[in-house]
Amino acid sequence: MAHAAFMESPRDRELGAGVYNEKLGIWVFLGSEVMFFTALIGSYIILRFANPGAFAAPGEVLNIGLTAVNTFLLICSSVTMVKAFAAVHDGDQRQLKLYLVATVLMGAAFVGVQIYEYAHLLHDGFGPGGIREGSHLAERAAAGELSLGTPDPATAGIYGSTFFTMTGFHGFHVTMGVICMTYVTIKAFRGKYSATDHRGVEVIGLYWHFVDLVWIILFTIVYLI
Amino acid sequence: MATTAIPHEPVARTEHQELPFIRKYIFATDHKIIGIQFLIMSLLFLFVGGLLAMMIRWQLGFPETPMPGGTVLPETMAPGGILLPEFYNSLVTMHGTLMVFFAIMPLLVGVFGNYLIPLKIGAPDMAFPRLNMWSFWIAVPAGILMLAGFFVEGGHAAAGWTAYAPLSAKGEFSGVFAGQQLWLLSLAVLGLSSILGATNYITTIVNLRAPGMTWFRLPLSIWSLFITAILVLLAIPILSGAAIMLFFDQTIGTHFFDPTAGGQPLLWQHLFWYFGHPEVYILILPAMGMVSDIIANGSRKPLFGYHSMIYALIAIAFLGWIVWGHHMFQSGMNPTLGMGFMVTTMLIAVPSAIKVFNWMGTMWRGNIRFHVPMLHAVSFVAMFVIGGLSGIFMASTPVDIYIHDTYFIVAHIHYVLFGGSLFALFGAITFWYPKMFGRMMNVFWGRVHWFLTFVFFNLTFFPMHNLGVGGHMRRLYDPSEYEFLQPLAGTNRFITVSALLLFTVQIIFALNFVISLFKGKRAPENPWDDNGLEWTVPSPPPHGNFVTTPTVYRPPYEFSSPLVEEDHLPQDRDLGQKTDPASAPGTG
Amino acid sequence: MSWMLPPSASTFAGDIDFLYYLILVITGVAFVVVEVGLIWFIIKYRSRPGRKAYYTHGSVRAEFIWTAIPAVTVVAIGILSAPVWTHVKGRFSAPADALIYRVTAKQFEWNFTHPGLDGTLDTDDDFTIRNRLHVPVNRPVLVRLVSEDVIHSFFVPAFRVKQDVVPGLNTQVWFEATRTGEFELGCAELCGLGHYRMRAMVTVHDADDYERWLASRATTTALR
Amino acid sequence: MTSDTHEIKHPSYWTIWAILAVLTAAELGVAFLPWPKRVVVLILVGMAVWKALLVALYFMHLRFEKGRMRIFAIAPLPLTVIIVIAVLTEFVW
Ligand code: HEA
Ligand code: HEA
Ligand code: CUA
Ligand SMILES: [Cu+2]
Repeated sequence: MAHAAFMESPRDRELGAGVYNEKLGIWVFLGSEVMFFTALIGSYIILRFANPGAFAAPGEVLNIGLTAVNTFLLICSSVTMVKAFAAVHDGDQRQLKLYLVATVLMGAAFVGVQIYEYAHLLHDGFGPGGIREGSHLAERAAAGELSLGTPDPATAGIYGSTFFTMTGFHGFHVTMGVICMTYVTIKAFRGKYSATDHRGVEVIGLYWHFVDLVWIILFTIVYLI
Repeated sequence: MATTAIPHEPVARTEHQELPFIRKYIFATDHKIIGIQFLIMSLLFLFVGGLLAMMIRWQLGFPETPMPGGTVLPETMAPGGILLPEFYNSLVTMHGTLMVFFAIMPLLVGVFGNYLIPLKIGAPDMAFPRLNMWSFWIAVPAGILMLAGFFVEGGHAAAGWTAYAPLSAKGEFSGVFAGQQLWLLSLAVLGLSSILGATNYITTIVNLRAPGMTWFRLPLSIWSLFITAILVLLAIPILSGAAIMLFFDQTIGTHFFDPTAGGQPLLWQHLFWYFGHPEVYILILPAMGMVSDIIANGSRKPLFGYHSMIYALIAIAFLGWIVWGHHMFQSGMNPTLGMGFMVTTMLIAVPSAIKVFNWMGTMWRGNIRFHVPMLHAVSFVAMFVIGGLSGIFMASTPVDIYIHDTYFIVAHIHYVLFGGSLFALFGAITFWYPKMFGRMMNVFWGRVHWFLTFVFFNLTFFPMHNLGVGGHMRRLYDPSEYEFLQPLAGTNRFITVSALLLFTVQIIFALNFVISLFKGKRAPENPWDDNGLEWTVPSPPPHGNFVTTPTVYRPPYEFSSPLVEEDHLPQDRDLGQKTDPASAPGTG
Repeated sequence: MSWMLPPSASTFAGDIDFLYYLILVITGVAFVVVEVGLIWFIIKYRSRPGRKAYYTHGSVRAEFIWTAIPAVTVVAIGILSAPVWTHVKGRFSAPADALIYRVTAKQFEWNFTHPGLDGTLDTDDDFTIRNRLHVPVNRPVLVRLVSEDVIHSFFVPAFRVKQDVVPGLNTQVWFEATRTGEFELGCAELCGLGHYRMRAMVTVHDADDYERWLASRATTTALR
Repeated sequence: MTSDTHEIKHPSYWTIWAILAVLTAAELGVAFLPWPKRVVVLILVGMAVWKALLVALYFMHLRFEKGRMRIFAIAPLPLTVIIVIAVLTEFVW
């Protein structure tokens, strides 16, 4: 019976789920992340249905071109991440380092672009409270150039609230990812990972792909719909 | 026999002593120390929460009468010893918050999750000991943030522990600014601590079980903690998300719950209760699990219907996700949805009934030993039933129209949370105290404490049902405002006196707890003749718990087994294939 | 201290009270079964020297019974509750001929807009009174609930009526008083520091008296 | 760690990456099509789910995990649906 083997090898005791602790742990943790984003995205969906006129048409307020580039960047960073994992799995230290550095850089660039985007939006008068009175955007809205805030302009506040909270928390997750990934990269340069032991790379990778996945959803529902 | 083969001075212990004090007791990574740290913290919060309850009770029993010692409170809270209405609201809010989030939840999940899981599944420690340390040291600042709210301008949060928006969303409505923000921040931080803890528990239980410890050989305490951890993992992030949105409404001007700018006050309620109902099961499931352990031990019988007990736990946890609307029947929620929630809520009575009757089944034809943990455990069953049955009234939507937001609800809360969770905790603390501290608690004073608590608990909370039936609203600073509540003033005073006595007799417990630490009789390895793996190691267990990884041969509740002379049969005792059909470490 | 509900004064109160007493009896039986059982077991099976407990892991049949009985019972309670709920709070439950009022709640007062002599809301003869509601007896009354600030809850114990008043969400509730007299109305949802004194009175008039009161009211409003 | 035998039938990560990039570009196009809003939204959500699935299945290796791990990963999803659907009925009734 399989159990004889199960009992004899002490290492096999770790095989309750068939995976090592760190990997199981990160998947469990991601379960809680799913619920966290459920609270944010779920609220967005609900508030959007409740205020159909409060959200601008795509491209009116948000800069889609810029964000599309940013999305592409994040997708690229996801593929470099998985390539880094594949590299260490095959014992290729050089490629591991290369791909990790690329991932870190692209992740950081994503955050940078997002900060730039925020600065612009705030400058135009779009903030977490909605559209600032007397701002450039407010003028355009008054001139009827925006489909935003119809029929009740007051409801437009919800647009800013949901936009900044959701993208902000995503950005926060990316930032945390970049920080952790930097740590992993440093460890990689010190040669701590090998073809047989590369748990850190896989764990940070899972987190990173998850954050990418959330962005895929956010990009569609926040910017394009 | 494998059980007794474990030496009393294992190697691990000497290694343990090499750790400097700060690593051993402050920034400890040993799950047992972390459990004890949680124990100290949450008992302190339990005490503070109880103190706040006494102030609440004083105001309700003797409105407009200066509270004894109340003059030490600043003018902004109680000028001349008379509580202000805004301070009363803070008291109620903080009583509920501290009890739920900082006393009962850490006691059940933080203390016993930490202490019991590795010991009972035969693991040397948690899967992530350092993460475990963080989960405690993140909870501490959360507690400090929460307490800090009492000292800020405008007073502490005063919108109830449920923090309904928009009262909680805008300072102009409540007069509370920083207090509410600290409240939200603290809960978000505490949430992180809970999530880290839950991640750890789940990973540990899945991956670190000793050989032979199959899923259906886990004690119910571990099963319940496992299911609770899943609930924590999935429910708490909802609260964190909602709390952050409310925090933003307060601070950076978002409008999530602000109806004047497109927000939805009911959205807060939905999010809060979507977390909140699983939360109340977080507060009862571990209690149920530990009570199962204690009742089987006290009755000297295998747990009646072990498998259905597990399925009932799972059913409660699952149904717990689809009943949240029963807190919102009168909120203006879609009434058809309300009907659906009524049905699911009713159904929860079924797995609860299975549990209650199986506990009774366990005692049936037993050989019941009334050690102090058993007294508390049986009280748990008796009291939980009252709380559960009062839940049926509220689950019936038409009846809830009348009793919603009355003292009937308050009675329900305390029967399930004090009569339920806290009695179970008294039982659990007395049961595992010898293991934790290597000393026995005093039995005589334990019995006295149990008896007086049982009596005064019922005298305090049972009449609250009658208040509720009389229409007495909750969160009511001064019931004498209403004419129809005047006749209930006597009952209110009676409750207050009982509550003061209830609080006073807790001193017996506190003293017994503290004095036994130093003066208690030395605890043997297995003072209750129990079967769990934790009783095969010294009290207190050394760092690393087990010298050699134990092997498990049988289910956890083999009391009075015909296979052996004694009336208990530890999980790790090898009887050899011939005599013991359950001997092979089988599949799970 | 009593398990009896206070006297009621609305048409559906009887149904609600019946459900309450029914559940009281059912849970009372469950309560007695469990508590008596516990006490009996405690005494009968207390540990005595030289005795061993009966070794059993359970009984499928017993468990089936005590699963099925509560299941049937709670489903029955649910089935009995549902029509009452729809009658009281259902979306289209308010009788068509109901007299419509508007209640505007704010910290910490109730403003009752009465439909006036013509019996319709939002006409010129409407008038608003603070903390006093006047309704005719034996006539369905629909109150539209509006909040200006936070959530309040419209609670008239004698009518067995409670409905939260949520800002931005126009809830409503109906009732039909069956007795004349004065009844207290309270706020049942924590709404701030004055929550405890957010109280009002409901006066139920008989039909003639209500007309008379309205007429006298009309002259005073006309003077204004 | 799971065994390496899966690696063989694994499509190239770059292929997945290319599909993701193309889908993103296509999304940009679809978003501005002059079709009824409902249709556009439906297509966009469909494409987003497709992309998300690609990431989860291939980059996060869910496709190659044991069944148990897959259950872990999808377990919370019903819960996300429950709350959204239930609260949405508030605006339909
Ligand atoms: C540990 C915590 C805990 C537990 C276990 C429960 C268990 C239950 N609760 Fe409770 N509840 C709270 C904590 C808890 N609750 C709190 C804190 C609040 C108030 C929050 C606030 O507003 O501040 C609340 C509020 C609350 C409400 C909202 C009331 C209102 O605000 O109007 C409702 C309504 O349905 C409810 C119902 C139930 C039901 C049906 C159960 C069931 O799970 C109970 C099932 C158990 C039994 C039924 C007993 C055993 C069964 C038998 C002996 C079989 C025979 C029985 C029958 C035939 C019926 N609870
Ligand atoms: C687990 C939860 C719990 C517990 C134990 C209690 C305990 C008590 N509660 Fe609790 N209560 C709640 C949870 C709890 N409460 C909640 C959630 C609410 C709703 C809040 C809201 O409306 O927002 C509430 C509301 C509430 C109200 C309603 C207020 C109102 O609506 O206006 C009242 C009024 O009487 C009250 C009274 C009491 C009393 C007298 C006790 C007594 O039992 C207290 C007795 C004292 C103790 C239990 C402490 C003893 C100390 C120790 C044992 C420590 C030992 C120390 C060492 C060893 C170091 N509570
Ligand atoms: Cu208004 Cu309470
Ligand atoms: Cu509930």
